[in-house]
Amino acid sequence: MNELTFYPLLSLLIAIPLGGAFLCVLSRRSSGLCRWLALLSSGAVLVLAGSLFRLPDQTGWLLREDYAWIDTLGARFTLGLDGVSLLMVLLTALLIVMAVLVSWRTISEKTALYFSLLLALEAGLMGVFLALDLFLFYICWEIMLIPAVILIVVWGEEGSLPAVFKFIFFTIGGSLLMLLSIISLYYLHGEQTGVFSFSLEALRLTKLSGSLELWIYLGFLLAFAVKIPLVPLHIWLPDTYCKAPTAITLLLSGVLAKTGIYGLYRFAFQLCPEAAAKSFAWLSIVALVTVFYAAWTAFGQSDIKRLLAYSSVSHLGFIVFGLSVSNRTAMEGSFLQMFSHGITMGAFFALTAMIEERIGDTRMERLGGLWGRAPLWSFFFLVVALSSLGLPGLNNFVGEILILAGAFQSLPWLGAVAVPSILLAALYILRLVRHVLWGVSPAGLIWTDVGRREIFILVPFLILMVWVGCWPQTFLDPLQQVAGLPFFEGAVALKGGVLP
Amino acid sequence: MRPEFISLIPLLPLGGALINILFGGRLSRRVSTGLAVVSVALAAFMVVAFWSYAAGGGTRVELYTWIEASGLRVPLVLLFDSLSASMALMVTGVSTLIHIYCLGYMSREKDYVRFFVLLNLFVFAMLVIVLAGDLLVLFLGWEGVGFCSYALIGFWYREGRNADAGQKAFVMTRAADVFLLIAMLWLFRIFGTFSIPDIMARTELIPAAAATPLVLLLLAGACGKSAQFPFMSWLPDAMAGPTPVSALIHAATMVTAGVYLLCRLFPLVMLSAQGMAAIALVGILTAGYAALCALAQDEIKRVLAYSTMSQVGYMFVALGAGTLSGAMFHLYTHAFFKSLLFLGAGCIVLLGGENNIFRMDRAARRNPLVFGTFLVGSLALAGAPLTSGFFSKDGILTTVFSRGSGLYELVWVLGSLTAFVTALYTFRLLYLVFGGKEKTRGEIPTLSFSMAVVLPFLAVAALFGGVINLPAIFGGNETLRHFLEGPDVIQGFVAHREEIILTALAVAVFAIGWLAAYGLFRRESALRDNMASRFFRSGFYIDQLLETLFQRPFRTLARFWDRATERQLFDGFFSGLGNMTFGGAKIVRRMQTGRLSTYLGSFAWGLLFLASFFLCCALGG
Amino acid sequence: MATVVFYILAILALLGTYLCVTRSNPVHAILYLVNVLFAVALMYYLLGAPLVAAWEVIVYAGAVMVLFVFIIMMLELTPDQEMSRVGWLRWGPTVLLAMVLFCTLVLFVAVDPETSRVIVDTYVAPKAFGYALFAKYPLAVQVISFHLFIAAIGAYYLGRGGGSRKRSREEGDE
Amino acid sequence: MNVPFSHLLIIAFLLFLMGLASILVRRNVIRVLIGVEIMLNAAGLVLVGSSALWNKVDGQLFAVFLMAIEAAEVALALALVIYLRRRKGTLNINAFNEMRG
Repeated sequence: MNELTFYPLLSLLIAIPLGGAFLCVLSRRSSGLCRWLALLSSGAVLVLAGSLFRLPDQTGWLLREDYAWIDTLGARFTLGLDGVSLLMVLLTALLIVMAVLVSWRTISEKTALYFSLLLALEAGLMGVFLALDLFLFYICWEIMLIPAVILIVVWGEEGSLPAVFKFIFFTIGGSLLMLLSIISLYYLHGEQTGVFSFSLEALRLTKLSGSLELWIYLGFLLAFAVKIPLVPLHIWLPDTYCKAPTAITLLLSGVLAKTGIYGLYRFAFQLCPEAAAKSFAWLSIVALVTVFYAAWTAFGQSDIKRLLAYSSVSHLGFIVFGLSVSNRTAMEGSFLQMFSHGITMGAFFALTAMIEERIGDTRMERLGGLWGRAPLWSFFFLVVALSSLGLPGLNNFVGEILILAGAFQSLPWLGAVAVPSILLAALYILRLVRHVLWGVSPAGLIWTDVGRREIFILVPFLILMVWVGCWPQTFLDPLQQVAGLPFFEGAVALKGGVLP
Repeated sequence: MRPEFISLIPLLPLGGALINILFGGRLSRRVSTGLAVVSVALAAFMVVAFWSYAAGGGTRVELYTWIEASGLRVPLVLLFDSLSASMALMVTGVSTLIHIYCLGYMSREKDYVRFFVLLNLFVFAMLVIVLAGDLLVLFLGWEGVGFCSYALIGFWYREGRNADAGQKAFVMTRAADVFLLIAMLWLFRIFGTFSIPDIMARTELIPAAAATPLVLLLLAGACGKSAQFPFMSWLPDAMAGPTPVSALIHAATMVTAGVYLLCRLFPLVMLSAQGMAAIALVGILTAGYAALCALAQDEIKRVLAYSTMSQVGYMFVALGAGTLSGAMFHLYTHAFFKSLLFLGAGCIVLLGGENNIFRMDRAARRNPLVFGTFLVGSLALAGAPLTSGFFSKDGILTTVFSRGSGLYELVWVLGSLTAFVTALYTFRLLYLVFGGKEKTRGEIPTLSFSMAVVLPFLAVAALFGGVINLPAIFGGNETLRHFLEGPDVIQGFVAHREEIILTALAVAVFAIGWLAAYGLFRRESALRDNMASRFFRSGFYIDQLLETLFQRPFRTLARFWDRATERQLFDGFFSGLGNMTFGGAKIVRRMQTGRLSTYLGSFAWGLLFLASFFLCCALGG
Repeated sequence: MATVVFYILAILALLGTYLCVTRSNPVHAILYLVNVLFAVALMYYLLGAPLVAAWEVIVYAGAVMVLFVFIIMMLELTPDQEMSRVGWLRWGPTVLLAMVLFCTLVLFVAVDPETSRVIVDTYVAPKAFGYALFAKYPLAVQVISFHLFIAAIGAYYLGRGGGSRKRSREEGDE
Repeated sequence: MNVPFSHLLIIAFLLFLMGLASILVRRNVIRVLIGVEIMLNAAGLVLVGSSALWNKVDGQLFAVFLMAIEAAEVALALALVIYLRRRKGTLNINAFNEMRG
């Protein structure tokens, strides 16, 4: 540990956005001030998150904080940062800044509320990615939902209410099951040891019978599978993505979906390792079904937001696939891919937001031939599209190849089945590019190229894409030693052997 | 010079592209295009300068670690050996000439920055393929050329057809890449590394049962980029791009990437006799198919596209027959004469004002440079004796003949027949383009200097390119074969007398082809539309077949998923749940009459129920 | 002697209740009810609860019933004749409930010997009563007084016309 | 005094029953309230009786509590009666059905 741990950096990650949100509410008279406040506080979080970059020590934790909280329940305010959460924290911080910038001009009503909710959402997300206490985790998990729902309902497109109902129904349903699992673990652990605690480390030691562990695992799994989402629990997603304001869609796909995967790895797998190991075969198949089904459905879409929604589902399925083949390489690939996917989707939805800002619509038939109108915008769009279809040298390729290589090590047949997903991705992405960039613009399309603020949004994305694509080591190194992984070493029993 | 500077060979074009991306709009046209040309020319120069490093086992340059995770390390490593050096020299040399040609060809184009950026990027990616010492690095270049060809084919994007053609090329090659990727991952599973030299040094680790599927997977991957059966139909459509692009991508370099890949992994390919037979079979089928299709095309570029496909098929045949040097020899000669033909075709189209060979103006024959160089290229393509194409093609057929077994005899017969058809369609093209009546048209545009200047260079290469691997009976010593030190597997031995007979046969085939063309196509009227010609022109209706077999079902299913499963099944299920809840609520709410008497009454009923329950309990207990 | 008085009071109470329930004139009903309350108060007294009996008279007969009469007079209630139109749905539970309760009672009396015990003469002095009230149930006293207080506020609010202002606003909306 | 506790129970039972009948059958709010009063009195009778039976003061205390609560209830209920009468012009309980679902 070094001297930095002296300061409560992790708590600051949660406290700064909360403070920013509070200040935004206080200064609700001036919307300009609110914007700058939101930008400043989210920027401060980003700087702080960037400063956390370092290599892990022996325990696997980069930083850890532990404070007394609710003693009567045994809940503590425990935060921990390892390589995975570092990437997620960085991604969250980055995308929130981008979301603030994206909604800089589009949000003109109730500005203060909007930005303070955005910052509150950031605080919740940080809590989810840092919490090592299940009580704290659950609280943050639910808190995250509230700003998201309000943001969608108030600033979303007309008729967003049914979509939001679906969103709430699914998410709450899932998280209630998780609550059940958490509580039963809590009681079982308390009964066994006499110490009632929500701490992840303590609960991991709970002895569970096979079927009980399976039920508890299923509770976690369903909650996270809804959030990710895996087919067929994805029904809430397309409508929600379409109706939400695009800055929120950016966050939904870029970060909120990752909370599911993160929770899967951090809590579900680690609390119920045996049940998880048993479930991997099924989970990987479900993930593959998600990959192919969503990609295929994406091909049939005519609305950009909807297409991207399905594409996001497909890519997320691929990440889950990487987690569920029980191979270290694939897992590191999945973690990196979580980060890359966030960047790609963030950039994609930022570009979509620009479309919406210009023509107030995201249907593909309204667009076309944009390369001639706005070469710069089109250039960014093309690069992001290429990143999304996994062009080597850009971000998504690295994670994908790690996942595939790992999958081939442990489950070669399944790995081979996963490969054609790169073709499907190319199909729908190229279709999108064809409709947006090439061809002739429909009559009456008015389009201005990107302005300074928009370049400021897009360039960091571009830099990160190339960075991750060409020098992924920066992001892979913190993953070399990830906290709490030993169970995986046992699960990789399928290693060795060759295809017939 | 330090060997690390070998990395400059691909990096120079990349640098040129990056500078043009960032500042292209601000620089003057002369500077920006000059930069593009110079960077490629410098790369060519670097290849020559580093030539000595290719000797022996070659030089391996590791730049930095690209990806490192537990259990996987991919260094960005370049391999500069005889194979890659000679290929790199060809790529950079031909690219330089084509870049110069483009200066003139694109002089009216407003969007020249994008064009040259993509061209440079393409050269970069191609050089990465060539120089890659690691399969993933190779894949980086592999996908890179895929993207560049996509963007270049659809360069004139306003025309939907062009964009579609680019998309088709990307998608079809990517479909093949799936197989390549599987093969690569499989190799990784066996060897624990993607490094090409490491894998090639230890091919004995590959289990016997895995060799054939691996080779077949690699073959499928190679077929995509090289437009071989069954992934060939993108190539004719790709002619939608600017002509120099066709010359660069679809003749000289990218389509040969598949051949190069198989050459690079030749020690692996040799492990499987069935695999090699499959390669030869795919090659000869494509060669014959494409030659037949070329016979009936009515656009000059499509003829050339099909002929490219056919010639690449020959290279596959060579690989299948086990001669790496033969394949590479034909690759080089083909690169020379086919880029010459495409660049010449660019001039002809410019002069004739029309792509269609029946409707175009025959003005090109009055331009001796264009006529002469195009003639040279055509002769080399048709395999006229002593041209480069003659030696390389004949070498391949001789090797095939020497293999002897039943399958290869069949391949040899088909190959000779294809050579005949090649001569036939080449002379058909010549007669139609340069023969016939000249339509009077106003002013004929003049060719710019940069366009004209490259043709003689390529013509010389096409004519005398044979010297790089002159067979012994012509007094040569097969320089290329010795240089490549390739692990050729020529099992049979061809007697000197047989070789002379075979050579004579090749000459005869060329002559018969010419005569037949003279008889058939001298007059335009001989070309009437019939069912066979329609069949050939459409490429055996392969596109329609693909449309019916794959594209339409795919689209229909995509729509089905969207409409039926997504909206009706899943959404319907959940809105059904919602409706059920509402319906239930409607029934239950009737109980809330709002009247006090109802509530009191039900209160009494409840009390009654409870009391009777306890009474029963008491009576029972 | 006391026993006889008790039974007479019981009969009076039952008779009074019957008349109170069946009379259609509300004023008559209230007057019968006052009788009942007096009878019950005397029964309390006989059962050794003089203080409760006193309060029964004061609070019920004195305050509550007066309130009833006052309201009835103020609202000028007319006798109602709606008894005949009562359906089985409303009579049914009453009758059934009566039967079930009766069965329960019979069962209870038959099974539990405690019920057949005779109530002996007891007497709780007001002083003892007060001690018990404030020593044993101080919280209950507090809660109930608070309850009364709130009821007073509520009654004041409703009586002052708090509801009618609301009504006039509603009408204005329409 | 020589009264078995069972007799007291029977008397209370009959009172309660008549109060219940009044509640269920009558439609006039005032009559319903009167029914409630009768039922409460029946309950009080049992409380005081049991207090005497077991010679404990608690029953009486609860009877007093009952009385106090009941007084509060009547005060509010009658105020509501006036209010409702003003609103609807009737005291028929079936006229008040604003809470209909």
